[in-house]
Amino acid sequence: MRGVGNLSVDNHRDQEGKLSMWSKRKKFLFGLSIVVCFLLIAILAPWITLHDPYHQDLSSRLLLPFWTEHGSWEYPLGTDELGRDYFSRLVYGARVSIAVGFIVVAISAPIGLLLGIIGGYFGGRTDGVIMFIITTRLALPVVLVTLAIVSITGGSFVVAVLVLGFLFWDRFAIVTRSATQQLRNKQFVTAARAYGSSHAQILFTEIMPNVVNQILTIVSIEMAHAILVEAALSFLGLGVQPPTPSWGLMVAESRALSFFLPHLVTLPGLAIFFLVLGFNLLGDGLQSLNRR
Amino acid sequence: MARFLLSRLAISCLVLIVVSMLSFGLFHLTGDAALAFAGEDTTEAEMALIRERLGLGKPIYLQYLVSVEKLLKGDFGISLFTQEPVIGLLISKLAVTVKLAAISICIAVAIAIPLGVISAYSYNSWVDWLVTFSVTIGQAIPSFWLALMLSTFFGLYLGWLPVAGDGSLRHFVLPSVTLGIAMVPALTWVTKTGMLDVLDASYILFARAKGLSSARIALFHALPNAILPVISLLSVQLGQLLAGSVVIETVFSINGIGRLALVSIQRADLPIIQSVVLCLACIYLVLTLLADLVNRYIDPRLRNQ
Amino acid sequence: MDMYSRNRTKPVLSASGLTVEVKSGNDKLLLVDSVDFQIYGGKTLCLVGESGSGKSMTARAILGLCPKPCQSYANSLLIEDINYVRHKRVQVSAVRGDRVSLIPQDPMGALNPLLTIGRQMVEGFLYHKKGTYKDAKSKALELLSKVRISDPETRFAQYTHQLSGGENQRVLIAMSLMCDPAVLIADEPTTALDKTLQLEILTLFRDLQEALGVGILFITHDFDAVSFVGDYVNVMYAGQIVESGSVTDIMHSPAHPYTKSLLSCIPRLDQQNHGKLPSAIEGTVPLPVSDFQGCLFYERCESAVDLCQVDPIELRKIDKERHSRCIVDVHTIEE
Amino acid sequence: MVRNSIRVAQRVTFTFTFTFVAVFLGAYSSSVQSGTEVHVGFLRETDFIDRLHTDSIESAALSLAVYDTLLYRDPKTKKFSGLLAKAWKWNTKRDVIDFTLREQVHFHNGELFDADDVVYTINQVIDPANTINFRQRDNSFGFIQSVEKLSDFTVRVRLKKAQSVAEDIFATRLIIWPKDYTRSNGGHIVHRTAPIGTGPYRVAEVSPGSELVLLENEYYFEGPKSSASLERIVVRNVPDVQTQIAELLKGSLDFIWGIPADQSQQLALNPAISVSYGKGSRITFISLNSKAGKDNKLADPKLREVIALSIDKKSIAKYLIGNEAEPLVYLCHPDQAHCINNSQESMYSFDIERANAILKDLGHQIPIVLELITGSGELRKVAEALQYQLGRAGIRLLIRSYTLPAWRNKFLSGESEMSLLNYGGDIYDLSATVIPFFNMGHADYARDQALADHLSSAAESVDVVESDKSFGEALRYIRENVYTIPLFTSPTTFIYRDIIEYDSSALPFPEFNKMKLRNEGRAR
Repeated sequence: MRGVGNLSVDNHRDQEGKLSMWSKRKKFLFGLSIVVCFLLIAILAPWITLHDPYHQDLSSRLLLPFWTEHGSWEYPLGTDELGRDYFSRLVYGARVSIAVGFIVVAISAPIGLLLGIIGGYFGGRTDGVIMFIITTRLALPVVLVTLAIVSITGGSFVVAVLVLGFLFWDRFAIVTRSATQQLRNKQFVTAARAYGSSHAQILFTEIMPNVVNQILTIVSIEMAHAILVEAALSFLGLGVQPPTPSWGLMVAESRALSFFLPHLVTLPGLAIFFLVLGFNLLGDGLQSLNRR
Repeated sequence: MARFLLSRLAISCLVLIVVSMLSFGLFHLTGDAALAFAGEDTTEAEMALIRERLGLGKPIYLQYLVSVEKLLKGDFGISLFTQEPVIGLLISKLAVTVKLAAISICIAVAIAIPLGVISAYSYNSWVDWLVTFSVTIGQAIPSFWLALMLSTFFGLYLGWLPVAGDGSLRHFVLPSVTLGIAMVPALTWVTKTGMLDVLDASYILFARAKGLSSARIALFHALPNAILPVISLLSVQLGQLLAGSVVIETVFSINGIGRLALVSIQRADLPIIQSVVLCLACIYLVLTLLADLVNRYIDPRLRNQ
Repeated sequence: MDMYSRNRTKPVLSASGLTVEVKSGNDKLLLVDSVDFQIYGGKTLCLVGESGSGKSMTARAILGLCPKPCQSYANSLLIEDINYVRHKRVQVSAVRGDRVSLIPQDPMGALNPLLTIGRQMVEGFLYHKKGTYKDAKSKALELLSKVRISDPETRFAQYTHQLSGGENQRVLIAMSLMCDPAVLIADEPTTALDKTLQLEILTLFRDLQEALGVGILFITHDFDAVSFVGDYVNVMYAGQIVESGSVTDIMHSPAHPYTKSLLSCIPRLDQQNHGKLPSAIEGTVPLPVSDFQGCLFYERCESAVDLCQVDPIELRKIDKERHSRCIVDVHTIEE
Repeated sequence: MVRNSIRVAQRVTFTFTFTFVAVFLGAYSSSVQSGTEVHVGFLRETDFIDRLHTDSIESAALSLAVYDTLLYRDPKTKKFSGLLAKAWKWNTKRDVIDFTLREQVHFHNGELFDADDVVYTINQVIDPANTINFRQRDNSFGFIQSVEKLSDFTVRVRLKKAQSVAEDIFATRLIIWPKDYTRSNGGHIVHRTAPIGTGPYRVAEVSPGSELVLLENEYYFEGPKSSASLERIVVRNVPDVQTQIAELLKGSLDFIWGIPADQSQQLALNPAISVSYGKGSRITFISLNSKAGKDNKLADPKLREVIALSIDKKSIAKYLIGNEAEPLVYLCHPDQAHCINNSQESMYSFDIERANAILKDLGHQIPIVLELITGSGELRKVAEALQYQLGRAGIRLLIRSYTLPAWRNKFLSGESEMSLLNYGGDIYDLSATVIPFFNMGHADYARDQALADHLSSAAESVDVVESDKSFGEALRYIRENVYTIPLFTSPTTFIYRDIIEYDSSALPFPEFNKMKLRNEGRAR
């Protein structure tokens, strides 16, 4: 029961239906377009770049980007400290970041989904155990644990992604658990139970489809989160190792020159920002459209 | 209430035990801890002596029990490099990080709560759209990059603020602004949705019907109800802040617990890493318990659960 | 336009030309279309109508609490002979809660969950400077016992989630009487309760009215409540009063077709209708667009004629204390 | 070359405005304290400031200011003269040396300096139980046999065998501790938190890892080492190059050093900042793990030669390092005695085709994976350049970068395949910079007994011509077997604001006692 009887029937918030629906769809489309164009950049990387991102030409180090009067179109965004074309490294960097986003979520989503459903559906003691596991995971400081593991095995892309993958499932578990709990109390689940269908049947036919669309909304937001943490790890030198181009690493490498050549630091930062923004908008849009 | 406290403490202890096992496991993954401890040109005989002293000869679970016993006695072991007792190092560095976290939380709350309330009160107007837009932007900014940009711009070009070190309060301005901004988006969003739900509630309309002034309603009726979700989010964010500040502490070279962890990781000085992870886990559990207690104090409905 | 004869005591509250409109797109919607009514001390005026007929918006307009996009205007709003309308806008904040108080409908949600019952009862009293905390507390306890709440002392310190729906509703009634208001606006106080509780609450209303002599504006869509507690009735449809008169007249010989069909919807125990379920009224309440021609009930009215569509239908006086907004003289059809 | 000049021109306009504006603001904003005071930035933190515990360029700089050694070598003329020891005399076999000590010299805490302090310090160093505490103990002090006190101010040191590097060690690494103070405060460890020496500066406060305050030692004796000309020096550990530059431009740091070429070239364009270079004997080279081992790929000299052939030292030195760095062929610095680098026969060996050819007929399946450990900062950039160049020769190089302490541990553990490091400082005797890597010790990745014996005999020979010839042979031998790949000299950059007057000597670290404030520059 919301509002004072029908005193609130003509509450102003309901009238904004038209306006906000439009802005939500706009937000979703805008996010989608950013993500799609980054995907295109990543896939078409070899064709849209002029130089190989690994090729070093020490004699042409730290050239300036085209917009400065000394800049040249041969190296549109100039070159980095080792004379590698900065534009192609930025473009290939997209591959690393997007790959991180997808793989981390691909590993963590199923784990979270499984834990959440088991916890939410069965409740009681099993739910207690699941909540215990989730609390333990939340108590562990993610960045430090990743650092500690990576320091033993040595920083590398695969290690960073695997570690993040196995640490990032908490959000999925929590959302799935609450969604499953809500569904479980709904009549159609008790009805299915009354028909005598087994738990597994209910889980897959009734619960899973509804929960999955809730999960879809936070997939893109968790991808954004994973990209940010990977960039931070690479920035600390414990994520992706040179010479693979990764935006976090590029920010770290050009940090010492940020005073004299600010574009070296700004560009990868902006790239991370836009990709993460795209995923966030996609997620927000999905979430609000889904809620209707 | 006592029953609630007891059950929460029991769970927290259990969690701590599991976390200590995990971090102890990390310690042993490094293989020969003795070499890391002894350092260079020690003869084989001396190596055996050190292994014995560290108790590395015994089976793993015995070693774990020994380390737990030592932890309970406050002996966190000694650092491999500086031979200093870890506990002293931990506390001094933790003080710096807590100071940084406290200021960041104040900045975040000072920005996020008003923003959340304003955008709730002026729902669907251009103010609300502006706040939501800046929150979305804020969410996407990588904190390490923001730190770099702020330090380059305010520290270098304008030279208003010191760019490194943790001496005076001025040193804490840029880092805590960066960390504060990182927390604002989530905090604003939770405040806004909390406030919106409250403003819709019929007890607000009834309070207005009683003729109370809108300020009095906002203060005594709206805010207490809206603050409940914010408090639990704050406790989680403070926990993440302590752990996540390693990046900011590196950029601004602040000798906090994050940097201590990173430096000791680069030095593979694992007694420190183990105790840092354990200490942060402890802090997180305490904070979430605190948040629950505050919520139970404010909201009578939770009291008897 | 004075609807009732002079010799009655003066009305506690009289509103004239009360209008609430809201802009949506480029045209304006009239949620409440220049409504006039009077409330007399010790008497209950019922506002009856389907949901969306503007009866709740009228109540909020009196209290000046219309939600943001709506604008409320009035020619005059006299409460105890003081006019609270200045250049067409209702400025009633001075007496809101003091002379005019509200009983909300949603008993479980209308009280702040974090504060005790006592503190919320006392709050209005102290804010309107009616006395010290001790006076407020004793008054609250007295009123709680008046509304037949068991053990008022402990209830005073309890929270809303510790009380049942019925008890909460009684507390709300007690709370609205804290400042000895002249007018009590009860917005569907019984709708959220089940039948047995409704009867208790309604008898409570009647007893309080006789005891305190307060004027009550009773908003409901349930004719049983109207017949039980109401003295006068205004039937509202799409923001307009379509019929007004005393309860007995309206119940027995409804003039306006809408009132007739409303009454026919109620299953009557005293009549045998041989298993014929009462007929529901087809169609829905039309949007009260300001430039609407003719009678708003035209589409759904069986006895509608072409003339009904031509120009706006006025509220005609059809009897000593009876008005109806219909040009087809229902009486003739009746006989 | 055209591109190069344009690049320099373009940088001028781009950075000139920023740096000038910043410095102007910097000067304005720095707080003015009484007395002449200079703030010096250190990039790497050092856990000990005395050279007995740790021998890094940081501890060398601080030891030079806080402690004194028996002898003193003038960095420019490279001649030895007496410091704490007024005079010294070798016996004919040059394996026993008598020091007559300077009198009326006081430690910072007032304790009188005499023979007991020298005996106590030397005994601390040569005591085998202290191996853990003094890093590279064998390499630097292994040759000392014993020390005995002849009188209050004369001491006799007996060597195991004649060592040409002995005087070098007595002039650089062997600083003297106050006996009574050290013994009564828990032994040598006290010098970590409260160091006391006789040097031109005394230590006011130490917070390890972040800051150190040096104050002028007014009672410093007249000797070859110039006394302090500043009342107060604050040494701050700011690990980030970028932040050091910012603080320099803002005025909160006055003297920074060890800054990579890119930044130092930019800063040099700024009139308010002076840049100079200290050469010393510091070089950067790669040590290859040539030990015979079951799966040690690098045990095969042919593969080592491929690596040597595929590295383009010239372009790395010229473009990446700059700062007047010169490519090297032999494992020595041109300024060092007996070094044969600058002789005409220095072949230049970059030849990528030959490298690929050799690799092909070696039969290894391409790409060969090797691991290189390196420090962080500038060395890491060099490692990445090497990674690319080796990649062209079919070798995949994995880079593991560590901070100094962690790197030292990994390097001395003996398991690292390739290690990139820079070594050398103010010790010019070749035996000090070559022998540590070929004396069958922990840092010896060649484990070549013949070479080790040859080198130790070269170190003992006192006759210059004879040691020249034997060291030369050793260097050529190392070169043929590609035990190491010398890359280039790594001079240190000193960057300081114009209010400071500093004639940079040939040392690769700052000499605090040579820093002066220009008289017209206002006091700090």
